[in-house]
Amino acid sequence: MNFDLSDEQKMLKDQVSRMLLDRAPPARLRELIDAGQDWDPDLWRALADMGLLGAAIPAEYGGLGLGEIDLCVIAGEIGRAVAPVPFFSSICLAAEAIRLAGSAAQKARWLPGLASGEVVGCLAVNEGRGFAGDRLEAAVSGDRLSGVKWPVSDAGVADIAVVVAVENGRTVLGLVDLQGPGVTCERLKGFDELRPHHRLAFSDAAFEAMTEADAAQVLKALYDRAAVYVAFEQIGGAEACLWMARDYALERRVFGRKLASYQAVKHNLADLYVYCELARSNAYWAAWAMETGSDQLPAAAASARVSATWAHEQAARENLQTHGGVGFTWAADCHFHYRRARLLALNVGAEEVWADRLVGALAGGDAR
Amino acid sequence: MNFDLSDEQKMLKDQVSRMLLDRAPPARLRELIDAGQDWDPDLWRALADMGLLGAAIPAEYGGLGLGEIDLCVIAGEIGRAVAPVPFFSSICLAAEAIRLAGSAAQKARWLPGLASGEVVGCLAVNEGRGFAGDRLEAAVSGDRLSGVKWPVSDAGVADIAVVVAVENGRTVLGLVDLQGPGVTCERLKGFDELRPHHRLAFSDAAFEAMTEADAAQVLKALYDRAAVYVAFEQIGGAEACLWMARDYALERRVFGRKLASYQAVKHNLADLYVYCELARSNAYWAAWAMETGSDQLPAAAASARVSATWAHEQAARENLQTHGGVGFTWAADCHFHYRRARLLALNVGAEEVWADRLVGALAGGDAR
Amino acid sequence: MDFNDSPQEAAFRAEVRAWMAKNAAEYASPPATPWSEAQIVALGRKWLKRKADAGYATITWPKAVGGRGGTAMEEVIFRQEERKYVLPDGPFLSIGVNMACPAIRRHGSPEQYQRFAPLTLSGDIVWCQLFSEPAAGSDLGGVRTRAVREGDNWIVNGQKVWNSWAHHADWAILLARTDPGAPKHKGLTFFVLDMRTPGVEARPIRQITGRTDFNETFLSDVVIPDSCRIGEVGEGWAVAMTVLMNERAGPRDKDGLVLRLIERARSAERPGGTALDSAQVRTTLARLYAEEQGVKYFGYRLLTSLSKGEPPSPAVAMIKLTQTHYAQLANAYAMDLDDFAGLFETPERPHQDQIFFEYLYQQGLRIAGGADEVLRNQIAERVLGMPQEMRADKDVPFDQIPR
Amino acid sequence: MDFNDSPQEAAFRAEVRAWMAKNAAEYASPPATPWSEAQIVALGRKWLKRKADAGYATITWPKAVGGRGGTAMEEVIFRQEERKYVLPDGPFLSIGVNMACPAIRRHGSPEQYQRFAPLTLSGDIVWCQLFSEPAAGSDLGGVRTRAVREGDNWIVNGQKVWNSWAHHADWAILLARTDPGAPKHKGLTFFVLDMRTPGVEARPIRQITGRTDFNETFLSDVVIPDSCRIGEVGEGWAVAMTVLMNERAGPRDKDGLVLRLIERARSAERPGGTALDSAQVRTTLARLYAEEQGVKYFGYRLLTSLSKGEPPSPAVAMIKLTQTHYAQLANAYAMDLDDFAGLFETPERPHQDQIFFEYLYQQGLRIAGGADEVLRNQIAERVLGMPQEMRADKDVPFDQIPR
Repeated sequence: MNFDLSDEQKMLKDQVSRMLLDRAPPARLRELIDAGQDWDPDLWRALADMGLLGAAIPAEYGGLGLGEIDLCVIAGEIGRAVAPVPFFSSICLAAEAIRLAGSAAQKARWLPGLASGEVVGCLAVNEGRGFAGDRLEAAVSGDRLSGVKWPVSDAGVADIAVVVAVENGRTVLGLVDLQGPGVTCERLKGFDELRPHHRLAFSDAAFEAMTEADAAQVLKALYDRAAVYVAFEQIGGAEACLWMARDYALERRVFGRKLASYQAVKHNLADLYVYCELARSNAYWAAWAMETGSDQLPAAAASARVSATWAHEQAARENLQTHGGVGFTWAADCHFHYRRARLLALNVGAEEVWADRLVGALAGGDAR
Repeated sequence: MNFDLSDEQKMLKDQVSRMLLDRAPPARLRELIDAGQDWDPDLWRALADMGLLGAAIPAEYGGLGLGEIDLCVIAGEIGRAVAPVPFFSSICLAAEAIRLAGSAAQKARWLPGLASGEVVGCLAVNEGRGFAGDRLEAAVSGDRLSGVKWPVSDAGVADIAVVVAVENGRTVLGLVDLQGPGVTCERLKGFDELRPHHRLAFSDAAFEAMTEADAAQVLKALYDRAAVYVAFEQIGGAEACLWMARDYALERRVFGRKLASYQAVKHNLADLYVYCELARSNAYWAAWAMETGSDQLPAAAASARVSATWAHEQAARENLQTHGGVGFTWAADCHFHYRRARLLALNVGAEEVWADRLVGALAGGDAR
Repeated sequence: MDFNDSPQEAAFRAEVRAWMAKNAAEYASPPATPWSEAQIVALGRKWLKRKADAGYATITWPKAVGGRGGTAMEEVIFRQEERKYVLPDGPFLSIGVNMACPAIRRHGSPEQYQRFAPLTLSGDIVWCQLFSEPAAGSDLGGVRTRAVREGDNWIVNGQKVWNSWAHHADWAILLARTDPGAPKHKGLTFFVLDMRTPGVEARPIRQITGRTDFNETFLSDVVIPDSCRIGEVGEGWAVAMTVLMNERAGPRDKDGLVLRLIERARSAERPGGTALDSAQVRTTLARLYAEEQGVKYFGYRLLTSLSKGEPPSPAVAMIKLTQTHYAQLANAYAMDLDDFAGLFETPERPHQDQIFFEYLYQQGLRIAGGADEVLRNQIAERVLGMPQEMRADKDVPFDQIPR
Repeated sequence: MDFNDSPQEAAFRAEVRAWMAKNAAEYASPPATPWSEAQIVALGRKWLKRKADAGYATITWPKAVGGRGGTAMEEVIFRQEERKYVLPDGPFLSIGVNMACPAIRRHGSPEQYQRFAPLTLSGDIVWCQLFSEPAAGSDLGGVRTRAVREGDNWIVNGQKVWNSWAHHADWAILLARTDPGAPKHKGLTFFVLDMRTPGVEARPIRQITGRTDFNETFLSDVVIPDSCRIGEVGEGWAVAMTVLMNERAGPRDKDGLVLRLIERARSAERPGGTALDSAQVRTTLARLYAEEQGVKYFGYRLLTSLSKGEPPSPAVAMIKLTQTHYAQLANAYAMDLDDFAGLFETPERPHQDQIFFEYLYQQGLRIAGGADEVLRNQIAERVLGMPQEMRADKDVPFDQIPR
């Protein structure tokens, strides 16, 4: 039985954690928001320099060739720091999509740039209301794409988008150069202030088809994987909230006693600890399933997603509650997570979607 | 604004409460269970003697001719005491059904006996799995009924049953004399030890049709009303649990302090208080709607049902938890409510059913 | 059991309606362009004067001190009728009328009352509250702002926080520590403070909503004449309690939140239909609705006891506790209904930004004016009769309590 | 990251499997007719002896005292393999092996150890535990059972409770108060007691499940020779702690509960389909499953740290806390799925009675062996490093603590 990160993975975690603490402290986040910045390109380069962007990209494409678990570890630290970089979009979605469904030529063309950080990618699936991929109107005709995709995370800083569309009634997946003609990008007004989202409009934009395989199946696999990366991001955030609340409760005194000595506070934080550990345990299971190619991935990914969303939302709320009035100020750090928890709860689909997928996987049928 | 019981209703409440405390104390309940009794006929007669069975039955049929709110008040006290009588079956279901849908002759024939307690009625709707009235197989042909109904509360002590069946594809409602030929009654093994349930099998039993109106609509109205009575019963039970737990916590000492001084216990019971009061407030709204014939009844009844079920289940569980090991013993009184809370949570339909009805009522459509 | 006014209540309501129709006509609908803060304050002063002149500003006060000698229920009725208008109102008015004046009347001298009450009721002076401090929130008795006697004056130093609109206030009510060697609740004194006094600096606090409704106020060698002390030296806690008794006003009526969610659900897509077809959505909405309505009707039950002249119930604590609970969840769910797209304001959802604000704001309400934990304590102790927490700071000199 | 045994672990598991196949063959499937309590005890004695003879009863004990010098992980592996059989096991065995013997070894004399350990391991004596009392549950230090010295004997009076199968036990471990004037945890002494001693009366307690798994045991002028005292007078608390350290054994594996619910949902009717078509049912099942699996894999993480030789984590508290939480809800939901009909055992649902039992039993588990509240305290204090509750009974003579 060795159901834990390896020593190397633990070192990686510490390394990323320290680097982000140093380069993306809360004061820096406030600066970026006030400046209306979409991201922190310096931090992005620093991540690239450490090789982290290419962690799971094969060495032949300029990556480190580590496994998915390593990518999960990095995602967790990104979540802990609410790091203002398009890591999830570019690495966990776009690069993963290309790894899963790109041709050899497409891999050779894009993965090295994604690994080095010179190219930023994003994934354009959603078309407004409804669930990802349920009902697509964006259409491909020949090698041209027309339609509207929103919300798309990080599209404003991305060079390429992996786009899901329909072609003759069939779901297809392809690459679009966002600098090319026929593409417009508009920033949306959203709830999370640290991760920009956009509406991408395509009008006869050049579309390079990606896979001969069934794109709907690729998308399903991609979302299983995405759910695991997001779960780690959520758990990192939830743990940050838990320990922030605990530290504040140990320091703050109320009625002559440490706030941390009140049983209501103790039990509230004990519950958060339980939620974090349940989520982390499911996330390890899912990371293991992903890295080993286990057919348990759909159930494991959905379990991780459901428990991580719960842990993150509860921790974000109760962290703010524990901080009292201070937590309600912009000067405190609780609000980054309070907003981010909502984004991550929905960005790859709400609980209802994943509950449906989970029971579908377990019941031997599919999602309804 | 006078959103409260009247002084007379408060007196009625006290009177019933004291009487039940006296005649149906926990020791008596244990006795009945050990003896395998279906009910306490002495207590039933005592309720009848006080006029309580006929509280809401018009004076012309031998009742007191009070309103539905008075009936709610009595139901609440029945719930508080877990009183071992077929009050809900005979008065809140059978008598209500006859009041709603019986002919003048049927009312004259049955209501006086129900009011005096000499006749006990029950309602036979369910046919095993699934929801009440969803899919009926019991069929009427001419004036003969065949089919199986279960679970039916208190059928073993009932003289007549109001039965829902189909006749030529149409839902019909009628009366069956349970002593008549073609009726068999078998006691079921159930979770609640203090209210017996049965399987009624009809084979060409005499069936006296009750209403010319749409029986499905009558049934819907009857269930709205039943939900309100059960809500009061649940709230009575929930309050009994809350105060039992509070009294125990005040008396019990742990680590040199009253158990009641621990914040975890205080907050847990404060939450139960809130649940009880929310449920009681919705139940008042629903009782008002019922007595005044308001078209708010469907929404109010469903709101009362949803909040009362939650309050009762939580209070029953946390009362036992507050009592610790003692609560797990047969000699303590927590288990009556722990079992009863489950029965009342399901006997007129689970939360999902009422959530559906509630949103249906609010959305201007019907339940799905 | 009915929802109708008693005959006396109905008569009063009719009178108020007629008066409002005549005197608040210009506030029947929202202003064409939103008011600035300064405009709200200017209009608010006038509105208060109009109410005070008619005796409606202080309905429950005795007639002898400019009140109306009315009942608590009449005050509720007046507020209900007021809420049908869009009035230039805010804490800057209620702190003066409902907190400062009662405190001065009960604990101050008749001269002090004469000095401040008429000017307050006429809208000539508006007030803010300098109570909370960074280390004294739920535990208000922990204020550290020091007031040191110097001849006929007090020299005050310290920092206050959560002061609504302090930058618009003429005067403030202030709680300060005058004897750090006394047990914490016994070393406090209550003052009124002219906000133009040198050394008073109000800085806006940026909140997580992006708004700056509150200030932190720094007091540096601020001189307060002893004539502005209300009550005895060392009795500030009792005065503050009089003030806070009056703070928790009637519950904000939130009816309709879940009905709006149902409308949203009706237009939120789901595979093969709308969100309203989903049993999961229906169950969630039903639970929220049952909470929303339960607390609304609980409010009616409290009003009934007010209407019968009974004293206010400590169970009122459950109103805010419940309202913030379901409102926080409901506003999150208003996003969830549209899944990922629910996190963005778009032409299809032009008021989504209001949902975002509410989701943040409700979390603030779980803290302000009695945090969840304080309210649960109140219910357990004052409704259920359970014992208080063990206290480490009782009867200990304030300056010896560990920080 | 993998779920496989290390090579050493795999070797040990193979060895255990082979041994079990040979020695537990008759227990490979449930008995044709259920065993009586007396049969379980009789067979259990033999099964323990068989294990002890092979060194498997006490894997982690040093070889010098009859153990195997094995690792905690090996013990876990042995238990995992044991669980594949239906064995005549129960607290009457584990109290002796895992509680009494370690306590005697650590705190008793070598003579005492020689007197009891071999007989315990051979199954010749089986044990019960006389610790809890009506007023000493979570607060075990509050035991009031008095032991008074009289020459070479102690005279014991009091009442114990929650004694599993005390009526089948030969000996008991007993905690009693020998100095009521000392602070509560300092006036206790630990004994072993021959259950056939006059004055010992074990009465069954009827539980809400209808079962009588526990006793209350009345001790009336029971004479215990001083040679049955374990450890010094007044040091009983330390001995009891050694005992309780060993009580919280590995988590019961509950995998499969939610999968069974899914099967039930598949056969529960709903308008137009089955319960499995309902988004509400799916969401509820998904939440339960995520909890069930989360705690299962958390258990694997704890095993991993055991496997690496790390000390047991106090976070183990969350296992029971979580398991009872979802199991209580899941068993209620197993009834809900069939609506009203779910409350009855019928030919269509022949094992519904087991659901009823579990729903009652899980509530008991929320209390036994560390109540929810105690476990949350443990997590807050020992995992998160938060302070202990304020204690009113510290350093106070036991007989002066208010009752």
